[in-house]
Amino acid sequence: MGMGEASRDRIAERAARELKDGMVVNLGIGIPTRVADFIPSGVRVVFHAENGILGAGPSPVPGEEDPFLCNAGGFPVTLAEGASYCDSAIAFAMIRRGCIDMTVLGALEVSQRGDLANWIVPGKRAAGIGGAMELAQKAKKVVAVMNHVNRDGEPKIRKRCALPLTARECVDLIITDMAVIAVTPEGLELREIMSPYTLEEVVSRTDAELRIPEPERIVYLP
Amino acid sequence: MGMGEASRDRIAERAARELKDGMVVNLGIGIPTRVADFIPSGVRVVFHAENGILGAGPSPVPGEEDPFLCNAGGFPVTLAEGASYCDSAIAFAMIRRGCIDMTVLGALEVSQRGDLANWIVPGKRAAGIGGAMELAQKAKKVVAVMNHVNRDGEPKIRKRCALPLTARECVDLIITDMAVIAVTPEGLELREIMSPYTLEEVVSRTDAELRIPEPERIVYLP
Amino acid sequence: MNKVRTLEEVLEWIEDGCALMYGGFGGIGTPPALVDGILKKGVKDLTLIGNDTGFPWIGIGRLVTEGRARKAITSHIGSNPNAGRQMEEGTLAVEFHPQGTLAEKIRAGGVGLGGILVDVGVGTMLEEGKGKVEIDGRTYLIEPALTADVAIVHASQADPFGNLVYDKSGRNFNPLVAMAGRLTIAEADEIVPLGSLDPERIVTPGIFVDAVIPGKGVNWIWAWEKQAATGSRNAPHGN
Amino acid sequence: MNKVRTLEEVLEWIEDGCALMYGGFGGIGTPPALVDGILKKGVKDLTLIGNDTGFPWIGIGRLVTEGRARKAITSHIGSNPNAGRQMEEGTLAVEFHPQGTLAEKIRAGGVGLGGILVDVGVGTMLEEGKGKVEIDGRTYLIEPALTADVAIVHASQADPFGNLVYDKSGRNFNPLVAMAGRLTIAEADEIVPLGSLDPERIVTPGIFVDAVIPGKGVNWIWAWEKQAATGSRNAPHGN
Repeated sequence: MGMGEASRDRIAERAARELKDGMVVNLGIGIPTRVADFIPSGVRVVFHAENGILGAGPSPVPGEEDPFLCNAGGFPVTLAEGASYCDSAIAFAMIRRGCIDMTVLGALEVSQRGDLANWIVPGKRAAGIGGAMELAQKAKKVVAVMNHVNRDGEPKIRKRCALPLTARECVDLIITDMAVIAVTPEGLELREIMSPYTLEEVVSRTDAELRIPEPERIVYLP
Repeated sequence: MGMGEASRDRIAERAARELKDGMVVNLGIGIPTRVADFIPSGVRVVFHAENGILGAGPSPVPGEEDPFLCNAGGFPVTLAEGASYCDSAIAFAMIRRGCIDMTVLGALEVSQRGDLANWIVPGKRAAGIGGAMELAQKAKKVVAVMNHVNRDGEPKIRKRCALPLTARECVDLIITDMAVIAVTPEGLELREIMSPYTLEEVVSRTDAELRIPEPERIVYLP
Repeated sequence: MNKVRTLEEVLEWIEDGCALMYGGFGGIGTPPALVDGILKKGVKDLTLIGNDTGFPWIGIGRLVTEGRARKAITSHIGSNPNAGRQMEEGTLAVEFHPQGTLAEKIRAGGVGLGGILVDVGVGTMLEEGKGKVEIDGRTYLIEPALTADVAIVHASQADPFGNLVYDKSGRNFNPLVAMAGRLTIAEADEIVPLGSLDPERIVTPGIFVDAVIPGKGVNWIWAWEKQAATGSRNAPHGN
Repeated sequence: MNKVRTLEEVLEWIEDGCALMYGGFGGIGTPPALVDGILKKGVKDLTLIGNDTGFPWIGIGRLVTEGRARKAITSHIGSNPNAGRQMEEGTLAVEFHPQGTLAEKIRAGGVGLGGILVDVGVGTMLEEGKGKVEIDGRTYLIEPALTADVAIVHASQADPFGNLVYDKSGRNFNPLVAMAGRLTIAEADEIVPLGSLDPERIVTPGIFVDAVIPGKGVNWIWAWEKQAATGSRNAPHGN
């Protein structure tokens, strides 16, 4: 999407601030994976991976990789204390039963009621669904991370998604390179604006109704 | 049913002769349990138990019982070499997938096409179903063992079962205190007669068509 | 993340009229201290969900014997005559399922499915009142998933996160039940420090468990001991 | 009862046009010697059933790359561009399922159920052409069970009866796939004598396994090694 490294890291860093101590968390592939690099100090979370790890630990020291210990993205990990292995059916049981406190997922579009589209663009090559549908539909808190507009400059936050949905009314928080927007029962609510963007820019590049709080309540992120 | 110990043991002994080397076998409660006491020498079978043992071994020496190692009937067992534990869902996966080569089940009635009734008598107290339905419907070979007539002297082998069925067209072999009868695509076929009964007695106490082989092909069991 | 609790604390979760699911098979693997606590607390009008109703004085059977259940969803009650008597008297409603179907219904609830399709029981009275689906010319019964307000299980070892390891055939329904409770309580004969269980040997990941209480070991005589004591025939499944 | 076979013997079971199910997740846990053998035997027109289509030169991906599959029932093909290209060209039919639904469809086949009921995907295009059932006011999709002519899995250890133990996250789909094959072949890095596996640690009971062949270990570089070698960013899931 032509997003720079710095911008991707800023989104990941912001998403990481949603992590609370003791949470069980699943991170999607792409920007979400980077969230693990920005966990606030003092916060301990349990990482869940769809391939059957509850309690994945940090990356191993180079040369110490175990070919049979990888995360769902295929990258080598270690094991945290108290971790366990299971088959993929049980890994998804954890998701479907609502045991995942938070997930961070990439997005193609998010609607103003929180519908998520992130797996297929009709006419284009589809990578597949993976675990996105279960995570979007069942995690207690869904954070969608993406560029605010697509490569044609069109808003990705829309009244209704044009693309096929991954799940309906599932997203709780949207974090883009321009803003942080909460999905509330009353609709989208602007919370934070990322430097160097202005309120007007965020509003004009969002194709949905956006509740704007009192000016003094908008947080401007550096 | 007023059947004597000797008669029960004779049925169990005859059922045991159906065991072939290498079979995976599940024995029901009652007479079927006794089959384990009569395994022909040289025959090694793998015992399956619904509570999650594949490869249950013989009874332990008295005093050596492990309170957490019991068969589906609640009696203490040991473990054979190569055995494994699993949960009850997987124990029944083995049954439903047709991995059980043979089962021996008690019966209330068997019809001439092999329907089995063995779990409920309307109006009487029911013990429940247990694993009987899965075993009857899915084991490769189903041996039904019972008294030839009920306590009122009425035949338990019938054209049609009067009692609610456990499973349809599932029984392969019927072993009673009077006879051994095979269920074939052509109907019931008398194979063996137990001493001291006569052919006429067996026929008169069977309420179903019974194919009688040439007299010289009937085996008379002592 | 420390889920170790006292018996008294977890008993507050178990209220009159709740649906209580339990592990165990013929009493073996049913958590004795928890059953004892529920009995002493005086909980009543329970809907019990589990493989069988134990023996009169073993496992979940004690709750049945004392008249604490109004319904049992189970596969077998034969080893507990009190269940049969109460069923006849109309004080205990009993819903029978084939054992393997019951196991999968509980697992389906535990893994967040709506239900399963089974062909066991097709062509029998178990069809009555059940939805049916045809797939590739075969008929299946629609069996909805089962969950419960509280699930109680027995483990040989647990760590403070709730990771569980079972003991031999004491495993039976326990790993299924552990996933199917809105609240799941594990009674463990031994509570070990976090990190001391082999991650490859953990059967129930702690994420499914809400509380761990220390067990006091097996506190009754088993059915077979009683039978052995009274001279009845021992019935081995062995070769 | 000795199920140990040679690669050549089991390859006779895998024929053109068969449905081949495989364990593994991104190639990790897909049996390398079996894939190699299938490739060399020249088997074609396969229907592949498994979590993903691996990487172009890792796991089941090699069969896809060489054009040996005409259909894939899977959840993800993103790591193997050859699958995407063949899908566009119309030479590979791809049936996508949500990963957790796929896992349970395979398990359902493995445990002898007709199918499962899931609410994942309700309200999306995945509903199209699928049967629906309503239970307690909620809508579920009817997802038929999946089985295959042959299932191939990777185990770290096996005994001659076919009891299997897996290695860390190499477990993934393997225990599910092991139950769902009409014939199941396990490739084990180590074959140990009967009785030497801990009965509590066996994940797949040998009853589901028809043949065990000796593996030759991991014979390729993993996706991350390639990326590390080319200087791409490593992407840990860690804290």
